Amino acid sequence: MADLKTRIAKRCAKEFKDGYVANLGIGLPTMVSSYLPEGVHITLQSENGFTGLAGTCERGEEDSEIINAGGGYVKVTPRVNYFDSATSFGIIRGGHVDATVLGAMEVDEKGNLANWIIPGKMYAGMGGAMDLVNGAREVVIAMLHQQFDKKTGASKPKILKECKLPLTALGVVDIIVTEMCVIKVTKEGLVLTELHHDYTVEDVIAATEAHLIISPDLKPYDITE
Amino acid sequence: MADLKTRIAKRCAKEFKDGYVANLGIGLPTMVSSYLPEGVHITLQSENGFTGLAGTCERGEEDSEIINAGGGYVKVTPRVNYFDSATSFGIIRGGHVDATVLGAMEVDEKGNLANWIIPGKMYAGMGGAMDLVNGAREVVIAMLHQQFDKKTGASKPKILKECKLPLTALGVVDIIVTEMCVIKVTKEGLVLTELHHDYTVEDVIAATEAHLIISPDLKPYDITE
Amino acid sequence: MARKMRTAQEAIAGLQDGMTIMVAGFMGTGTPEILIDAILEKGVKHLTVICNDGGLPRGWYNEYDTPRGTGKLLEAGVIDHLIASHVGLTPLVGKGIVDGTMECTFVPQGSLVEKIRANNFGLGGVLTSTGVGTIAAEGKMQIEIDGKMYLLEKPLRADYSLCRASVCDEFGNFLCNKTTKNFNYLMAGAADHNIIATERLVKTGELDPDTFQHSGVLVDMIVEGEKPWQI
Amino acid sequence: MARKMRTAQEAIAGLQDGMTIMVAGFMGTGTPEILIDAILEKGVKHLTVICNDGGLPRGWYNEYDTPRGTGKLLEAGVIDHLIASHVGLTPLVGKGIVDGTMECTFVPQGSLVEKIRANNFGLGGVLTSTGVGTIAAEGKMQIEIDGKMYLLEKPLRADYSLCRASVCDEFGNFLCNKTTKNFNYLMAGAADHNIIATERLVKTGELDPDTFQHSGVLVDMIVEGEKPWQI
Repeated sequence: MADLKTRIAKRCAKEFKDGYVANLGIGLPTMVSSYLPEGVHITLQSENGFTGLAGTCERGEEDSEIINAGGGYVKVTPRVNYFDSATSFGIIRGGHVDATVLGAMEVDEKGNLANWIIPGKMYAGMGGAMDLVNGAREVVIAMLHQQFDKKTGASKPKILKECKLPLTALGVVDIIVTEMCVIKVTKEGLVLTELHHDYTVEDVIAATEAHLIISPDLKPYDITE
Repeated sequence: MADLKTRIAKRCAKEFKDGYVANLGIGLPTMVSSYLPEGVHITLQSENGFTGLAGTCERGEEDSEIINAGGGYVKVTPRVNYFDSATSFGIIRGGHVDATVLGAMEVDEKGNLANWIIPGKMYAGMGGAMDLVNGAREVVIAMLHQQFDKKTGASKPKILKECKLPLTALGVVDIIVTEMCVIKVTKEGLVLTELHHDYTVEDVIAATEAHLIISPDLKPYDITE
Repeated sequence: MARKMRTAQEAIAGLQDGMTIMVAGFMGTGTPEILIDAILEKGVKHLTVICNDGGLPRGWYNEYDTPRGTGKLLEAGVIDHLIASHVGLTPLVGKGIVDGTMECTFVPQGSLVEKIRANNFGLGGVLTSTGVGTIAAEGKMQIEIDGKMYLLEKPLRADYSLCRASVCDEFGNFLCNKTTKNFNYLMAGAADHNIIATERLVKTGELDPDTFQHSGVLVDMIVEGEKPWQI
Repeated sequence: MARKMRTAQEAIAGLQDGMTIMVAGFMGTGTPEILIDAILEKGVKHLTVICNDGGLPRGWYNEYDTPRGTGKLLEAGVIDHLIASHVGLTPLVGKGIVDGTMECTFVPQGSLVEKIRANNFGLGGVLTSTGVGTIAAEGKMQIEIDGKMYLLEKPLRADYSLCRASVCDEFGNFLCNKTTKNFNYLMAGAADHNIIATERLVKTGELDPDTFQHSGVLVDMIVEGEKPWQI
């Protein structure tokens, strides 16, 4: 599982160009910054109000005036710049964040995204997620291809014909990176563009509820493991 | 004429309370700050981006980084605070300016104001005038009661039933101070509340096109000359 | 000159049961604790609170931590209605909703920012694509412009705003260090009564005016005595 | 890291006849003169210029003064369309309108600010009561909310924004002294290509980050060599 997540993070990292400003969700997405290609340096934005996030603090290193969007104490780079929440969300909504990498509960054929609430269960609020996916120039979904149910041991698709959960946003997803493959969201629908050598196209189709267009130019999953 | 303008400025100054933030138009309105009642200290806002305007500079005193809204080099008070134009107009539009004093070409019974353009003549643009009269809590019009025509020697009313010139804003004027009187704009119409001892009520009515309600509590023009 | 200095008690003297307050800060960081403490001491109840989140719960980072900011108000049960973007760190909100003791309205963070700014800066509202097609659009006017759909986000008002400065002068010009800025530069001025609690108070004119990042015109009352958070 | 340092010529190399530019500054103060000079040197024509005003005309304060900022572009006759709030100091605009050599659109200053900010910050527009019932309302959508009428002010876009910093670091974090802030903190980021000309350039990390008042994320290119205005 950890290996699969590392694989996904490595592939996501390939989406970044030198100089990108990026906002990474918690968990798997945060791992992406560890696998940037050589020569690619990015600036990480934290929606509570700064660019120049460097990483989490060890105990004893904390500065009580520097937290990230999760409320944790963090380290910053020399080019850190602090601003208020209006500027922070102006940066996010105004297209000044080049890419965001986020997890998802569901994605569908139209690039609709659901990743903030499961009705009936307790929910936390959307925070800045709706703003991020609407504003960032490229929205990368990084996730395991299917949802594993611990009770039943069964897996069920997360890439659907149509999202069932309440949406985070309409038609915002650009690319989906899973352990199996890379899928691009186009006007024609979901296009399978890269396939990991552990899987066949049929494996991917079986694990996906949405209709997949198989790219005539289908390539191997683009990382060196 | 200079005496009349001084009179108007002195009367306008009575509208200010200690601690007020004010924005004064050029010309007569600027004179108001020289006649503040004892114990009344105000903060002057300049719409290009600061509060704490103190006065114009003599030659040799100029700081090339400190200008007022008219583009002139000015002095500032110790409590000066500089900000960008978004904050400046946020302060203006958000009701954080307690009072503005402005001249007018025309005012009418509904408190409509025209003071920015005379069609056919070259015009300069509204600058921040439309924002100021919409945003300031109290809009004080300081002007000579009538328009004097140098060619014909005739005077014609500026306080009209209905403005003829293109408007600066609808229903924004709170009080009109002229050399003759003080007029308050109410829902019922224009109410004559103070009369200068040089004039009779009939003089004011003759110099005014708009219908005037004479306050049952009509008082003498409230300044000591 | 009308002076703005107050004790915390004086500053919130007019705060009554049922009123609406804006609490600056992001998960407690940048929240004026001495004003929150004064509210609890006064015993005000049934508040509507506009805050990015629910602050922090007791023992969040260290086991001896008190709750922080809005988290204190949650623990005391004095919030009837919370308007926030994220409350994942404060389970008391979820519990309050289930128990029926409080209501919570979620607003996307960027929209929350603009709604507060709109009230502060006199706008009738702003149009945003954030939330279109989601439950965040419920009850909001939708406007299509040039083929794109937007939600109209209207201003949010409050009786009091509670902000925190790192340094403030006696006129109310202030600045906030590092990530304590967050909502402090937006909420100051956005309520009918705007209070700044400051760590450091300086005399007017003592510092270079450009040191300050926000305008004292937007501040009505200043309270000394805010302390850095001890980790 | 992708470097942002450019010469003035390199920074505006992509600027073509007929493009739209935002020029920061207020009556010349806070306008990046070295970028304006580079535009004239390159000979770009038929520009649409978004600026608070027309800059300053020749000899405005001292008889030896050159025009300032947008005033230089006016004198050179390279503006087809000016979008501004006030041009009372620059008679060349009025002359251009009468002669039919240029067009001028007046926008209330506070609305101009918000239209630029809306483009920078991804809003579909803002609602303001400023201009309701005036000729500034012509052609604008009007929306009534809770019994009050508002104008919808839509975003203003541009190909390039030309801003001026007093101090800027190599990442583009910057600050503007005193009244030179004006439109600089709004226009940086509001165009497709955003250029800062700075008086002083510092290395990244050389100054306390909180010294800067605006974010380098909004800056694409940085040019050294801006000079203080000589009175």
